[in-house]
This record gives sequence, structure tokens and C-alpha cells, in this order.
Amino acid sequence: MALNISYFAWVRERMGTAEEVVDLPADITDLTALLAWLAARDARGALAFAEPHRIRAAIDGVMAGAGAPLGEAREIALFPPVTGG
Amino acid sequence: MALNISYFAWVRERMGTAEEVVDLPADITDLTALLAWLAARDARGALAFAEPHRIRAAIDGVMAGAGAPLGEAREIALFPPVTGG
Amino acid sequence: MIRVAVQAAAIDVGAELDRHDAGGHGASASFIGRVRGDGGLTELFLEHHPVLTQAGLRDLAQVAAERWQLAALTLIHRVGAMAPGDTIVLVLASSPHRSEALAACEFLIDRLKTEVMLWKRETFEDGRAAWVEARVGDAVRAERWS
Amino acid sequence: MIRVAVQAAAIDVGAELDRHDAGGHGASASFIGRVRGDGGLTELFLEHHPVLTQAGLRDLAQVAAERWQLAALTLIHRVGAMAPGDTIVLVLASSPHRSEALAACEFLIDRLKTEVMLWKRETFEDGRAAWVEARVGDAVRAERWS
Repeated sequence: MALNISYFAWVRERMGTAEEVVDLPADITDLTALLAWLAARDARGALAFAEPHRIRAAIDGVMAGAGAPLGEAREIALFPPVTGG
Repeated sequence: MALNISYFAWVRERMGTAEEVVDLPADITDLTALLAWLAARDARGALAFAEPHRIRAAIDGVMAGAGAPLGEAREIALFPPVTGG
Repeated sequence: MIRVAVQAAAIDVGAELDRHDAGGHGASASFIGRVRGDGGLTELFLEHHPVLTQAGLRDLAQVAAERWQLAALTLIHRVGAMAPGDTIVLVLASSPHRSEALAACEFLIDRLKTEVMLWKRETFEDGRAAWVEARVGDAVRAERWS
Repeated sequence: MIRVAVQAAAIDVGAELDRHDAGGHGASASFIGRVRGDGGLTELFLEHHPVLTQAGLRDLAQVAAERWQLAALTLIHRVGAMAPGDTIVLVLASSPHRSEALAACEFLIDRLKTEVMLWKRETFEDGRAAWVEARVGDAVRAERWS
């Protein structure tokens, strides 16, 4: 499954890119699995996703919890807790 | 005792003046007695001070309660509850 | 830096903001109260005491400055005759911390209503004029801070 | 009348105030947040999401407009690189009633901290740069409203 992933703040810096299109294995069906897959993929992923509890996500523009299913998602944003205001 | 009295808002309007100097009888020694004396003095005073619980006062620039002694007061301000802001 | 004023002239919010902000502060909270034209109101007249009104504002400002960590505080009250839309009161409170600025601003506007020597008279388009009665709700809001 | 913006350009508080006030409202509460130069900070960089940041601000504004009686609401957030003293966020809330304007303003600034997709990176005069960590206190303040 082709999926657009965008990264923000220190997740973006550690991944060395703001976005990419990944071809996701069929057995990666929820956010937890996605983060583990990215962490195992390469050194950058290992650095960015070593602590998955520090990662927040939006699936197709909607905030999603850790175990959220990816379903037919087209775009996923991964980022640290927000610090605006 | 010569005393400066100033009036504000509807108390001023009913008294027909913003301030006056009164020569106070010796037995008028507190605010309650002063309001009663003003109410008994003439028709304007009767109108302004018919409901003494609606009157607030400052003695020499300091807010004073209903039974406050006049003491050596030089200036008394009489007015309705404030409605600023 | 505390600035307090009681004035018959229109309140220039932009100029006051510039003056207040000259130092640059982390957080600024403000409150602007304007004359409302409800019920056909054509004029709001605000009576004040030549000495005690200013003293009351200054006392309030001091209380706020002791209670919260404020970098700057501006408290301007207009008096005399005003039309609907005119700014009647301006509160600006600045602090390194937003919660301090917000709390001080709210405190000041609540207390202004019940503690400063000011009296409102409303005139309506049918010619009716009446002094505004003190509201119980204002006293209750002001009490929250004690 | 709700106005929401996410912009890299400097926030012109005076112009926003004029625009917001065009109708004239009983009470206006505002909050201005500025970049603080604490600890030798030289630059604050604010990262945003090209779509979701604006959507988050708009959602917040809608929640406030449903919860309080507001005549006008302005919510402007700056993004990108800023220097100490720069205005980073502006909230303006107007209502016929002061308590509604004040509460909406405070609600918005509290929620902005925890709900809108924005990330701060601080750079200091010694060259150190770090992403700001989310603060528990902000989450607690934001929770007060739920």
C-alpha cells in the first residue's frame, strides 16, 4: 500500500526529510506497527521512533491514538506533542 | 462645626448642588445622624436621603460605613453605590 | 510601570498599547469596555470624584501589582459624556507569564465595577434619563477575588 | 464574525484591532503573546502543518463561538523565524458581555498551547538549538475547560 508520510519538528529533523511515499507491507495495519516498521527500517527511523510514546499522529487530517488502524489511509503525519501558543 | 459636603450622581441632582458648607449641630456626631439631619432640613434633603441604606459615604477621602463617627471630619462625600467599569 | 488615568478625552487604544508595550513583554492581556447602544441609548454620562476616582484606580492597580507578577499595567477610565461605541475603560496587563496577565486583567475589570467612584447615567432616544443601579452580579464577580 | 490566520508575516496588532472592532462591541478581551528573550534566546522558530494548523485554529474558534456569546473573534498565529519581542499570537474576543469575552479569550490561549499543530524550536546566543518540550502545566490549564 502506498502511503504519504509527513514528519514535523524533531521527527522531521531526525528523518532527514519532511515527507516521503512509502510502500507499506500488508501486515502493517495500525500506527503502532507503522512506528515499529519505520524504527526498524534504517538508522534515521531508529533515531526518530526509538520512543514511540513521544510521537503523535494524524491520519488523513484527523488526530489518531497509538493503536489506531491505518485502514484506507492516504496521508499520515507524525510529530512530537505540540508546543504552540 | 463647619463641614464640607459634596454630592454625586442622583444625590447631587436631588440636592440641587454639587457641594455645600454646613454648620453642623453639636449632637450630629455620626453618619446616620448626618443623613437624618439632612433629610429633615428641607424638601431636597428629604428626597435625597429618604432611603439612607442607598447612600454611601467617604469621610476625608476614606470610605465609611453607616454608623461611622464624624470625628474631626472636614469633608464628606455622599453618593449612591458606584456603577463604573 | 503603572499608568493610571481618568480622562474626559477619548481613549486612544492604539497609542496606549504602544506606550504600554514600549518595553516588550512576554504576555499582554487587555480588556476594552465600550458604550453599548442597547435599548436606544444615545448618551452615557459618567460622573466621577475629582480626587477619589483617580485614587481608587491607583489603589486597585497597586493591589494587582502586588498580587501578580506584572511587567506593566495600564488602567484608563473615561468620564463625562460618551456615545455608543466609545471606549469607556481600558485595562492592559503584561507579564512574563500569560496566566498572571490574564488574571490581573480580569481582576481589575471586575473590581473597577464595584470599587471605583464612578456613576453612570443613561439617556435614551425617547428623552428618558436614569442613573444606573448597582448590580448584584457585579458585586458577586468582584467578591471572587477576596 | 470569525477571522483566523496562520502567517509568516509580522502580526500588526493595531490593524487587527481596527478590523476586529469595525462593528463596535460592548467588551473586547485580548491576549498578545510575544517571544521572550530569556536565557539568551536569539530566535524562535515555529513550525506548522500547511493544512492542519489552520484547521485546528478554525476548530478552536468554532468551539469558542458555540460556547460563548461572541460578536467577533480573531485568532492569528505567526509561524516561521521570530526574534525576541515579536508577537507570536493574537487573540481578540468581543461580546456584549465582559465575562463572555474574557472567558473566551482565556480558553483560546490555553487550548492553543495544547491542541494546535505548532512546534517551537529555540536558538540561543551560544548556538545551541532545541525543540521545546510540551509542558504538563499547559495540558492542565487546557483541561480546565473540558
